[in-house]
Amino acid sequence: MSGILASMIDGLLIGSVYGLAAMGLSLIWGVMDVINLTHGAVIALGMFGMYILFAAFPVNAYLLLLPVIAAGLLLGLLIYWIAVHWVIGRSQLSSLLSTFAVNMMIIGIGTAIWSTSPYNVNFTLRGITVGAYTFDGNHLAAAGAAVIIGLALELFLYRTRPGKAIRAVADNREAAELMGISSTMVLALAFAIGIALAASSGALVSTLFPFTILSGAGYQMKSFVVTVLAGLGKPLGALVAGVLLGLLEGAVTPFIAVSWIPLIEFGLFVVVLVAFPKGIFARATA
Amino acid sequence: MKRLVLAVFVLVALFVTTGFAQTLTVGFTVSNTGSMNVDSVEQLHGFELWRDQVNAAGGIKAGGKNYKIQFVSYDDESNSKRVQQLYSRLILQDKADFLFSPYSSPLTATAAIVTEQYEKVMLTTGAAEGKTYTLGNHYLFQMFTPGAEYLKGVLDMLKTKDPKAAVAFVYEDSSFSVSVVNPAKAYAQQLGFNVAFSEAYAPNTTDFSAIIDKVIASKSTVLLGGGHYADGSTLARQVYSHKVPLKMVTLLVAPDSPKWGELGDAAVGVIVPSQWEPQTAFKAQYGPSGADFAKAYAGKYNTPPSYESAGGYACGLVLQRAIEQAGGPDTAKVAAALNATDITTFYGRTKFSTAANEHGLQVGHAMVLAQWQKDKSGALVKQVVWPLAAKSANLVYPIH
Amino acid sequence: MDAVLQVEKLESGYGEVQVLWGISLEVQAGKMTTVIGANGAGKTTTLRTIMGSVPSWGGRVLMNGEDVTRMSPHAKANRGLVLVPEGRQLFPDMSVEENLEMGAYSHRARKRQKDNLERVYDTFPRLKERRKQRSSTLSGGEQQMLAMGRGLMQEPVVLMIDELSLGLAPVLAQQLFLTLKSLRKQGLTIVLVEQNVHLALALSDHTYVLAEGRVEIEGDSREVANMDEVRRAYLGL
Amino acid sequence: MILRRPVFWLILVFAALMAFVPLHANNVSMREDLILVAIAIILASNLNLMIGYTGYVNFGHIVFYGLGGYVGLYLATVRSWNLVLAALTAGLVVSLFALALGMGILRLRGAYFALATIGVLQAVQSFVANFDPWGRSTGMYVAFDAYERLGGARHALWTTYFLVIGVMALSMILSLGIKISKFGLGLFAIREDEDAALVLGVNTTVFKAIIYSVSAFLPAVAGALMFYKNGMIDPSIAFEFMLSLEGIVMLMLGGKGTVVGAALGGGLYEKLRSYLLTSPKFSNFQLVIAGGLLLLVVLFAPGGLIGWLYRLVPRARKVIE
Repeated sequence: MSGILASMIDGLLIGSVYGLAAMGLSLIWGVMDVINLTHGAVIALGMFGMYILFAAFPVNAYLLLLPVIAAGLLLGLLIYWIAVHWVIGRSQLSSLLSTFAVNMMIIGIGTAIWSTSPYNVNFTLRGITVGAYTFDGNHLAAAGAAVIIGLALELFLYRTRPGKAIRAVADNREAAELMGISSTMVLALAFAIGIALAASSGALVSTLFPFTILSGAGYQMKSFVVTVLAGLGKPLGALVAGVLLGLLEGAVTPFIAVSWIPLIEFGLFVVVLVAFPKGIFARATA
Repeated sequence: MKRLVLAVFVLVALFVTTGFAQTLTVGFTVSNTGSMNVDSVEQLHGFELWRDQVNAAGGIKAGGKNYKIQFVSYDDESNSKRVQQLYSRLILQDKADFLFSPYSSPLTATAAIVTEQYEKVMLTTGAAEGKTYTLGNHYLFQMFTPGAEYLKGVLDMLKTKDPKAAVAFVYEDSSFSVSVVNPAKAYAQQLGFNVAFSEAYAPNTTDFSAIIDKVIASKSTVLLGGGHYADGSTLARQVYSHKVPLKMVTLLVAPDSPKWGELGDAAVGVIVPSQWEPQTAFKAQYGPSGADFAKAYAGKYNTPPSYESAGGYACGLVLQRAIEQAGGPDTAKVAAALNATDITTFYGRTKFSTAANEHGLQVGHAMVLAQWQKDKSGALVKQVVWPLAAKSANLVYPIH
Repeated sequence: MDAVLQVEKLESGYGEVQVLWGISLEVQAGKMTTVIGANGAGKTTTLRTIMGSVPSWGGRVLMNGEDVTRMSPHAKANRGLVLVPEGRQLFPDMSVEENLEMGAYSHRARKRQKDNLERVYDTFPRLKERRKQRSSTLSGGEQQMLAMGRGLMQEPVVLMIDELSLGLAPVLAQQLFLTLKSLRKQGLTIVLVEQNVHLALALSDHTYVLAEGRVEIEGDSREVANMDEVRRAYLGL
Repeated sequence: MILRRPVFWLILVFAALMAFVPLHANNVSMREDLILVAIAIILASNLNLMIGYTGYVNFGHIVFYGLGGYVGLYLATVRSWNLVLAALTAGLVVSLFALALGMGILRLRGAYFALATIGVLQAVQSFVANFDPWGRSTGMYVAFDAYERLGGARHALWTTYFLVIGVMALSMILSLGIKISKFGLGLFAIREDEDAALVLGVNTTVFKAIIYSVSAFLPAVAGALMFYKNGMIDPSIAFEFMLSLEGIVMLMLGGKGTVVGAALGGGLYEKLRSYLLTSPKFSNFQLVIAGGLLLLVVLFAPGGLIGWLYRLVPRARKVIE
């Protein structure tokens, strides 16, 4: 097996986790026009959520995703009512700052509890070996879980009543109210789901890499890149864009030093933004 | 009336304590948060053990007086931004008599600009990079063997085992790791090794898949590098889970931490160049023996000491001896005593360079190599494998 | 006669600008009421304030005698107060059928969702042909049909339509008015804000003429149509 | 014109006090505290030109400070330039960079621009971390002989301090000058309604690019001075995203769009952070407290401290602005 193929598969696997993280950001952004700066902190909380749960119940770590998602929903509602509800309809800067304030508070509390030392979730699945290359079992499982969660969200949004209500509010908040949809409830729900997605991606990452309370920041950055590539409010697009970003990373790393990756990634990000402000995958809307 | 009694009591108490023992303040910053957190706190534990033991023994006895030690410290957040503010504060507001360095070379270099101005002695531990001591400091004294020496022993050892090994350098792009790896690369070539691969990764990297795929493609058989705890432990885990066919893995700093054992099977066989190990039985001319230190440390913190902890303790010990030799806390005299220091403690030999272009550089201390091995009961232990004279077990090569 | 919807001395505006200065209306069950007036007279604002999309500054809105002034739009929608807003306000990223489904979101409308969907498709066969298409790809007329269809899906007690014919070809507008007429015949209560005053007066039972945020003239549509000032100002006669 | 504004004289008095109080007391600890306050004021004031005046949120403002630090340090140490010359050159180079960059990314509006600035910050950081002449990610160190040229480290650091205070005063005066100029009116028009401004004949692209470039100059100069004082620079401290965000926090805290508000927010925030950090009781919770405070301001006092003051004492607006 060639090095580049192996590298691309590794990229694809991690890319799906980027995608899952970005889905949460994209959903919140698209539905409520809020750039959620608690995103990174929540990803970190997802990591520690998994850590705590796994320490208490050493079962298959991927089963523990369910309680993490449930806790994420509750946390999302809490953050919504503390910091987001009151600034809906105000300028974007307000929600940026209010979520950033919550971000600081989460990081502060997290630092007080766990310091900034690295933690691990000691759970290992057997990998698959092809020639000289072994694909980590956890990476395979995390990628699978990310895709399943992503598809579940897509089904939820397109096949269920509350899901459709979220899309309706995203499309036209005032018209949704006229249909009898309580936009407040829907915004709270969408925010909660976005937070739960971020937390679940953090939980997945925790099975792959060691983490600190500050680790979410890097994934938040990647989420921005992915969200912009995909276009706002396109959660499945975000998943696809995440996978593509991972593939791109995998495809270029055999040829250049990894330290150049951020330059390529963020350079691309800025260029794409300027050239296609609505995202590469955005369909033209009338 | 009551107030008067109280006031008199306080005055008497003050008089008594100052009469019997004076207090010396030692200031430093600790990375309570940020990327240096683990290493820095281990170093702090070394400082604290030394302070507690000194104070329990009635303080440092010098020039007929007793000096108790008190610490003042702040969180530097592993970031040099506030280091100068905090060291100024330590010197001017907290009236620190002596200083210990923050953890890591960049923070130390930044702090030194302030401490030099006030001609304050600062002993450094986790600041191994040699460059810091060539900037023109006069009051900076390094306890660690400089970075350039870290990997030389490993290459010497490898030469005896496998002169045809293909070596990969994978290291953190930080001043410390770069200062270690660049001379090591040159030395490897000098010894005739094939340097098959070399790449630096950004500090705080967590995903090493891409680099690992490249290491595999380069057909390297030996991996040298790493940086600090977070990245080193991650690299080791991923090398293990990707089943990279390596015969030897040597990483900087991280595997020395007692926490390394938590990595389980991924920890086995990994070698670390160490400033000090409990097994290295130096005959201490001053201070406790290695075994006593390790025992006291484990008793206080429930974990064996790492070399950062040992360095921290030794830092205090060397300062203590200099104060004793100087007959008091006068900075100029203590600095002179440090310049003249050439002593072997449980930590090994300590001698500072007095040459103008590298004043304070550590020139006496030598490193050992430790390897994580499974003992008969299957438990993970760290054994000294090099130099052969100091070994506590044989090197396991290849690992698998 | 019982009024389904009563509006008493309604006042509102945007920011610091007051637009409505005490509007009072009564909407009778099973009748069609039209609101006409020049641009900027406050017709749309009246509907939006009744609905609650624009908060009222004073006055009351009563539905079947119950004060609903302070209720949010969705709560009113759930009671059957339905607004087909100006500019259609569809869900552009959703298909035609999904748009209609959203109409049946409330509990009371959901029960009859299937029947209503059939009825809407019978009324507007064009929508059935295009039911899988994204609503943003429809033509203007089709979009207005969809907006009305969506309103009908809501099981309206009162159907308020803002600017039915705006921007439509005359033939299309005529067709929609005919639809409205038949709905009225089936007993639906309708409030219509309309620029095409001829058609509005011809179709409706009762008419309010607004000017500068106040009710200027009110009366039976035929009588209003015969008033000189109305003929001069709004019918161009 | 500007001389008739009371606040202009206020700024001068404030800067003079900042310069002479620690000198008079010969208190370096106070100086080190105040230099961070001055830097905070510089960052917040210049950020205000974008966020407060033009309505464009710049998340990557710190990139100018960091790049200025690099260019300045490179010139002052590797090339042995005079410090003032090196700092001014750094400011100029970075301003030109910002002008070119602004022409590109200022086509974006609102949140998209904000995101692009994050991208720029990350891309520049990554570039510098791979750039050999600037020491890659290990950065550059200042050898003591660089201070010798300014009469030894002690002297050099005082000189640097006065220069930073000067830059701080200039930042505030620049903010004031722009605010009362015709150019400033154009910016406010963009903030209120960019499309309308276009119709009214404001060449918004040029206006935006110019103010973006102007807002880069003094932070870059300050960066050059500050990292020289710091003795070393590396990409992680030069391009700290957190500091960029903190700049926005300072601005909101004080009151965006106002000269004094930006300075007040910058100064108070820095004071608060350093108090919390060194206080034994709060050092664990400094982020929680700072975050909680910000949340309260955003939710309940969107005009910041200054806005709150103006509501309390409406006359104050006349004196201060």
